Amino acid sequence: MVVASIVAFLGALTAPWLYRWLGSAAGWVLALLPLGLAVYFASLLPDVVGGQTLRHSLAWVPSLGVNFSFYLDGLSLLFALLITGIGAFIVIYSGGYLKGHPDLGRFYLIILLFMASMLGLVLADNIVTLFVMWELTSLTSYLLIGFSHSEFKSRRAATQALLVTAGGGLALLTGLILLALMGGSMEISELLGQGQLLREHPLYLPALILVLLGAFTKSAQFPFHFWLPNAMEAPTPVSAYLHSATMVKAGVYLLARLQPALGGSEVWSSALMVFGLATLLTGATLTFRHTDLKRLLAYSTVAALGALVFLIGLVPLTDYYAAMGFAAFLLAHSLYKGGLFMAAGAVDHEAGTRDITQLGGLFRVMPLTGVAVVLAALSLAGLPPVLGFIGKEVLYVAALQAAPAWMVGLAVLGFAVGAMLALLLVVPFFRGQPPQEVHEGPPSLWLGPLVLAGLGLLLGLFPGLYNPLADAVASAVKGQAVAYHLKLWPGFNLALLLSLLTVLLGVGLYFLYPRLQAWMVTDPVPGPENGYNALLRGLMRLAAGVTGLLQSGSLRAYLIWTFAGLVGLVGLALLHSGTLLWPSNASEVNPAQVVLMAMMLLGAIIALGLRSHLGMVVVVGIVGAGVAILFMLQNAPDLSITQFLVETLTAILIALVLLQITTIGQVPAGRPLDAVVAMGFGGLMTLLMLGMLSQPLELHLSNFFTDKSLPEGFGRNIVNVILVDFRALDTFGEISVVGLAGLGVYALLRWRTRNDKEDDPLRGTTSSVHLIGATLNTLILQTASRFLFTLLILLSLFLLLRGHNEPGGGFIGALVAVGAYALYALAHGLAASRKLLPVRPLRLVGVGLLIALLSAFPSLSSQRPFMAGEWFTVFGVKIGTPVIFDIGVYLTVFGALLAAIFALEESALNQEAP
Amino acid sequence: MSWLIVLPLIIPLTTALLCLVVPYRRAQRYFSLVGALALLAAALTLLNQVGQRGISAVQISDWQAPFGITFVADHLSALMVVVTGIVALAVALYALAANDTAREALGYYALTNFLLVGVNGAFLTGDLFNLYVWFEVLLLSSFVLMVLGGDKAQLSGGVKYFAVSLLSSVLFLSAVGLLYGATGALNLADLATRVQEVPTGLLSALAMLFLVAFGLKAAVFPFFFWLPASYPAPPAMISALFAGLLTKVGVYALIRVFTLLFTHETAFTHSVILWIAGLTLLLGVLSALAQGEIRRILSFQLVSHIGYMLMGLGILTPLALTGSVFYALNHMIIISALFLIAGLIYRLQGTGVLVSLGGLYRSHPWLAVLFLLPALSLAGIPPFSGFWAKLTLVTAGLQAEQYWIVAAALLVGLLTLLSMGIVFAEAFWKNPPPKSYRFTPGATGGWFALTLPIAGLVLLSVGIGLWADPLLRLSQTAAQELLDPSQYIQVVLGVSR
Amino acid sequence: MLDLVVYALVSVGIFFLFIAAIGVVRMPDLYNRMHATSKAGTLGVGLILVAVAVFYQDLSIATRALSALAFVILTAPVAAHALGRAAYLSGVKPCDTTFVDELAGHYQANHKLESVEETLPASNPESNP
Amino acid sequence: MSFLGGALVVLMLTIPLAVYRLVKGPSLADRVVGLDLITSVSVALAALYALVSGQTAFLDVAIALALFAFLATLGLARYIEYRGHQGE
Amino acid sequence: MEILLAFLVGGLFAVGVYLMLRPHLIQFLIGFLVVGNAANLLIFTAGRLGSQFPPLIHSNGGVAQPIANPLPQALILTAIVIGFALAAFGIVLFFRAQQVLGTLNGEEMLEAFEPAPIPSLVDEPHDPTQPSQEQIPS
Amino acid sequence: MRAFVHNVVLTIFWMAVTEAFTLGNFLIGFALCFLILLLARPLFDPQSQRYFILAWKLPRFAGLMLWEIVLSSIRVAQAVLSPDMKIKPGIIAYPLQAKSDLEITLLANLITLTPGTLSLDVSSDRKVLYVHGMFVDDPQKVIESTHESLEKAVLEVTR
Ligand code: NA
Ligand code: NA
Repeated sequence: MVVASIVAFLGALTAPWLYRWLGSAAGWVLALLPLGLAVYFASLLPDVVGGQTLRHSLAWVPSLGVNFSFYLDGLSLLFALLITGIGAFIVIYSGGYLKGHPDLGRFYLIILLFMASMLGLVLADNIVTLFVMWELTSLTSYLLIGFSHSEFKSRRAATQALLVTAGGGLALLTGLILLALMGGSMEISELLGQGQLLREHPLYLPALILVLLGAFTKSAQFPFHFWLPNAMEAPTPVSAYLHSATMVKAGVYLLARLQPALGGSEVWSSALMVFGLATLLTGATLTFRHTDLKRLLAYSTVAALGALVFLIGLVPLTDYYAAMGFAAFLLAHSLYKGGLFMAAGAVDHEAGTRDITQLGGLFRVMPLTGVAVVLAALSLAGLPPVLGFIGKEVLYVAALQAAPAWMVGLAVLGFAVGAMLALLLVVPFFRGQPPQEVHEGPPSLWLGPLVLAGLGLLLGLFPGLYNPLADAVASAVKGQAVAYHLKLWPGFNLALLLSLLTVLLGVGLYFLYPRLQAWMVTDPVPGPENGYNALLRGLMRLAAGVTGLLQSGSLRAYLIWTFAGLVGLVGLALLHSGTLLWPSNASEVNPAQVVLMAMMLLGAIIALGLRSHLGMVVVVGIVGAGVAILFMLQNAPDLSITQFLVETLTAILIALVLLQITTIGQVPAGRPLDAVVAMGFGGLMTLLMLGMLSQPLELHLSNFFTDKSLPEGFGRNIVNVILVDFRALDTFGEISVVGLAGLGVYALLRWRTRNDKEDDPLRGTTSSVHLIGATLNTLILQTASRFLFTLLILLSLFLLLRGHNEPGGGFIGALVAVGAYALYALAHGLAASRKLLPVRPLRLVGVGLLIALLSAFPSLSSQRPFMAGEWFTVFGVKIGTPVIFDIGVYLTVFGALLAAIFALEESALNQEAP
Repeated sequence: MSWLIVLPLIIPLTTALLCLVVPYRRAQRYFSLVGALALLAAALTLLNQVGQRGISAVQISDWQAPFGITFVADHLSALMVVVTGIVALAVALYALAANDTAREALGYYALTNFLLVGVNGAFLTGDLFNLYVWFEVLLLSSFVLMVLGGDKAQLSGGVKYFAVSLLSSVLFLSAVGLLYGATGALNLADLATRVQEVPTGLLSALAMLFLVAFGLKAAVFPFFFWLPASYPAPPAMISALFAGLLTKVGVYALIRVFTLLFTHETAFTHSVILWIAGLTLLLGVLSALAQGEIRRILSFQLVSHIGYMLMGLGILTPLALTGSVFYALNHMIIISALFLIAGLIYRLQGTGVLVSLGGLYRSHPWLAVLFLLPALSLAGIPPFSGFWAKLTLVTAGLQAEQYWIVAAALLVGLLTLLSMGIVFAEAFWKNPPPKSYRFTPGATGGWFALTLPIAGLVLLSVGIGLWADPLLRLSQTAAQELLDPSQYIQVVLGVSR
Repeated sequence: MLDLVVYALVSVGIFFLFIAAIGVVRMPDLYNRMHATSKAGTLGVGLILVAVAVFYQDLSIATRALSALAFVILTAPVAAHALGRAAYLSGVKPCDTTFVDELAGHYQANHKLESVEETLPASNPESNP
Repeated sequence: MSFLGGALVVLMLTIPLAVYRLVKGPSLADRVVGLDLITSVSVALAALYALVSGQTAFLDVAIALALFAFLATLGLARYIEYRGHQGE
Repeated sequence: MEILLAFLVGGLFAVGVYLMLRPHLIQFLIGFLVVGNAANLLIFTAGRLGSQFPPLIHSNGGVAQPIANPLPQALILTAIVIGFALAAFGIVLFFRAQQVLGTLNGEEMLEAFEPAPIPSLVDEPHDPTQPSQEQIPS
Repeated sequence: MRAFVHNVVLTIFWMAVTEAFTLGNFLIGFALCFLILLLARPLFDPQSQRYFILAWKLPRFAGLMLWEIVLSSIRVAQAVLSPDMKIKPGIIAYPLQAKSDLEITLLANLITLTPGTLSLDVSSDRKVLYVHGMFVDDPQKVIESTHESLEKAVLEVTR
């Protein structure tokens, strides 16, 4: 069985190639695949009819308890036979119907994939496997419905079908998982025995609703029936196969399959009966709104599906009639509906229209198709001597046994419409004139309908042929052994009377049809499809609204959201705890620092009121300077130096850029909301800090660094030893960032000068500023800078080399060196400054990082980890890899910053050029 | 072994530096390819080692934890690094075929490799401050990559991406400082042993600060706006890399700290995560539906699906975390593939705007297959890889009786399907627009070279779907390690406190 | 004794820095303010640096302190010159009480500066009250 | 508080005066003069703190600061020379 | 002292955030600089204050106590440098943005994507300009 | 210059002999060797004689400079602290005698550091230095006094 399923999938995958190879004959060859499978399943008939259930299992995803497990009993076997049997005819039929279509190879592929999935679905034992197959059928049918994808209607119908069935699928998945959790197993065969446990579980009702949702959407039950007629946009073979015989019955299959586990409760029966009946009547009613053959058949399918669901709901309430009626009606419907769809397609193919009001006299030109239609219509009308009659009879018996009278009455009404439809279908074959040049299609087009309809007749005449399998089916649905004798002639009883009534009503309706139809078409009742469309439109509107609200494009809005979220979440956490932590021990208050802090805050607040950009930069600079001084007063010399240098460099960079921007724009004023958000955030940070300070600080890390810095790190500047040894990896990342920033600035500015010189609309305005890139062309500065340059380079090397022991180090040293070059560039121009450096600065970034990286490798030789410090004594001087690493830092920072400054200068010079 | 853990850092770093130092473009291309291959090989070896020997750690610079910086490879880290290697290789191949010489000249290869350095560093480091540093490395390289080329969309998106990232950096930094000030520790394992002494309220507030800082990077509601504003702008090879890797680093960090550090009050913290997950899921997918351009749709989908990863974290059961990990790994592969496909579509028809696209189903059936498979996987349709992630998460959610998040997760799956369905209907099914564009292959690589890496990713994803057990098992192990941090702490600190 | 010298140096240094600060506030225009910073400011910083050198009485420290001093003395006037010139070029006008402005009108568009000899008269009637 | 500690506080009181000019302007060059004075005071502070703390390391802070203050002034001077009339 | 710093840091954060929220990108950048300083001060305070000596070891190997906590200093150094790199890149990025987009106002800098109408799967497009490519039976 | 090189070489020799490569020892050695060279002054060619002259003039020049700064600061202090600020500012053109880059730069810097004057710019042809004066009663007087005291001192050192 597992093999059969895999063969089905693999066989499907060969279809496009086979088609390319064999051309139009491919259909006949490909039909061998379903046919072979049908034969295989037929060979299993004796076992199954004998009461055996076959089970094969293959571990698939054992970590989730998912098995590729298959289970074959009467119910699955009937479905498997239908799928493969009808599938074979459909494949043949497709070859004729879509002859010469450019996408036929693809079509074969998808329809065979569909068949394989459907087969997997009805054979699956594991709920996940079942669900996988379930979704695969939705998916393949999506591709099939959208086969004529250049039409908008097809695309819409495909998406609609996908959405409805996949949406239901999700409900189903949830329901199935709940069942598995409740029953403690993912195997349906095991769940079936636990009906009692499941029904008494508190989650029974939600699980049931979810499963029903899945089944109802798939099987087009009211109110989800609307997608099915729309799906008639698909080519006819698809409609015939998916929408009559197989896929839509997947929901019915599932309900029947789970009946022994879920059935037996009040809810189950009433839900299924009510919705089944509603569907039956909906399908019947909507029949009046169309004259398109395929649509008529589609509504009839809806009605039949309703009847099947109704029957399943009856199963627990009757002894065996309902189960047996299910078995009989299911097969009957598959045979006649498959045949009718194919016949309708053949008519359309040959006559060019499917409108029953336009057709006439077809029997003369299409006799074989005509025979098939007549036989199938008999079954549809529920007339003897065909299987449809038997199915409907047993159904009536079951309904009379357990359903309320009003339900029976409504069912009769629904079936009467079926009888009317049968008349509607048959009449065009006999009345009127055939259209010009219409003739019987090729065998591929009439073979299927004829055989299926013939089969209906055969089984109607000799129901005993089907009886053993029907018993097995009914047993599976009922959950206990059922033995019933199917008879064509049950004798006179109430059910027969109802049948008669049905037919009479049907004939009556046939005559009323034109009037009823006119009424229904002119005054269409808003159906659930309108609901679906409104939902989708509403969804799209909601989506647009949400997006407009959230994704406004304004940076400030994004930031406000972020801060609001932040303040909200952190505030929530603080409120939630409800306690305010206050530090108990703090260090002595230092007046100098307090003065400094007050000034910083004051300066910052003053800056908020300024209307000049650079002025603001300058004022905010005092915050930076204040922090630097504070660092100094708190005994952090390296920090203080770095802070000063970095603040200055930042200010210089901003000035350098502002210099090149012509239209800076006004400094906009702040808004109250901003102030609220900002103060909220600031307040929270203060609260968090107070909380943090209320905790004692564990100093194990710093004590370790202080202890080991000299004896094992060979440096007296503990901060620097942390940077280049204890936490050198941080520094590595840090200089990578610096290098990247240099690369980034270079790339940003370079791209412009290379690529968009012509199409930059702003060039005209920028070039109006003269001399932007000019130097401070003064003799005094030029003379001083010559001297200062050498001095600064020397100082920078000095700072680099002694950094391990005293304030300094690679970063500070590099900044000083950059300062030297910047000074020289200020005084003498970019070109002159460039001449003082023999390599390109960006190359230095690479070299510096490479040196830093290489300094991490010597430890490999002593089998110590990455970056472990190795120290050597060369001529009495202690040299270690951390020192070499610091040289890498120096070069990287130097190269990156210089590259950025040079690129900026160059961009200024380029702007200046006319 | 100790060097093996740092190889995922060293390899891209070396590659990047070689590309910086050697100016010849052909050499850089060669470095880039060899580097990506080597990275993948190293990552796989690492995963194998971790599988055999359990969590492994190396003390960088040979300073015993918690004093130095520790690199730790557990299953989560190793898996993330492996998938990073895969995505990197695919994108490297695509870039070779795309042959964007202008970007190459401005350091494309160095930048992407630096990005990988940052990503892998973030995945492997066992130190909170070091994590900050790697975040910055990957951020800066991504900034540059983002704006490289500097057209309007890139710059306007890049500015937002940059601005929001700055904010997240500052928040992260402050959060690290506060946590240090409250515990005295930076090493994650060390922190894990010390956070219990911090008062619950304070710790929860700090946890929220980390949630926001990482949430900004992971692009969750209400912090995701920068992503759709910027990701659609750069060329496919760059946005694919971003989409695959960057947000996942944020997700990884969230998973790490909310399993290792902040498990003191899950009723509060993880409920918040669940809410965020749900809102991200729903609002992300809704916004995706309001887009008419493929890469913008994908960007919002990317956002939305981060919600799934958080969902597992919020539920915090073994199964749920398994789902999160699996989802993240799977998502990295498929979203990269989808962005690359969007790039191909752009090359084919000169636009990504849906109404101007069409006819690809007929003209490029293989592209349709390549699109459909990851798209369905994204929507969680079985038997594709995304389904297993969703199945795991949904099961976990039902087990934990978190019904509304399960409902949101399922609904989002459906809406994702709708969104992908719209793309398929418009770009593939609909008739092509009257205007015809010409395929613009790279100078060195044609159609085949461009599709090869995509096909690789898609095949991998299909493979994961059909044979989900190995990856699920690994994710399960990762989840177990996360939920019981004692082994992690033991390995890093050498003692179990 | 030594302490007293140090204290004196520091006090005088701070005094001159205060002078500079007050000058920056009180002086009528930019150019006069720059007088305050470039002279009193430099001296104030210098004195404190000298105090450091005196206090430690260590040759290497003294060298550092004095080289810092040298640096300040060397750079302060250069910076003042660059700033003053730039300010003049950008249009910062001397205050009304400015007695004479012989620079007026001598800057060319390209920021080249003519000497007085080329374009007499030496004094600009405009700025001569 | 020691004499030098007090000196530190007194010295800091010059900063508000400089900030006054920094904020008041009116020209950008005036602001730079204010900034320049702040950095001068900072250099003095560093030197003074080297005295107060007994740590000559802070002398290096003074040197580095003096150096970069010079560079900053030059950079801003260039800005003023070409753009000063706009950035009031 | 620590408590005062907590308030200073909060104040600086507030000022910085207020600036970051202004639409002008230069303001944003300045705000970032302020916020960065606040974060650095935060870390510094986290290491506790009250030291009298910098974290330097004497030439004789001795350590004067109370020594400043060296770890936050190292962390801040790294953070300062990274912040600087970010700011430097940001300045140039904003500069380029101004050149290409013509504004430095974040609110005028809306998403500059190609306009892309949202296709509907409910209603047929109003302008069916697409000629049907092939006629196939359905 | 050769004399300077001699001096340095001798100092290194001194340091080697005393086995102390420290800054202090260098300075001591340098001073010692300078005295020796001073003794041996007649041995040097006329060009090298400048070294010895400079060695005398430079300290004197530095002293002058420092003194000027002190003086000027006091003048500024007077002005700043006086209630009515008796200043009489003006910008004057100072005709330069100094020619070389070094001379002009030194002079300009000195002018800035000295009482009441501040160099603004040098004309492009290097003929004129524009000076801002704080107390310009008579421009000619300022020019003359600057010429007498500062420019002379500068030229003495440089020529
Ligand atoms: Na090291
Ligand atoms: Na350093």
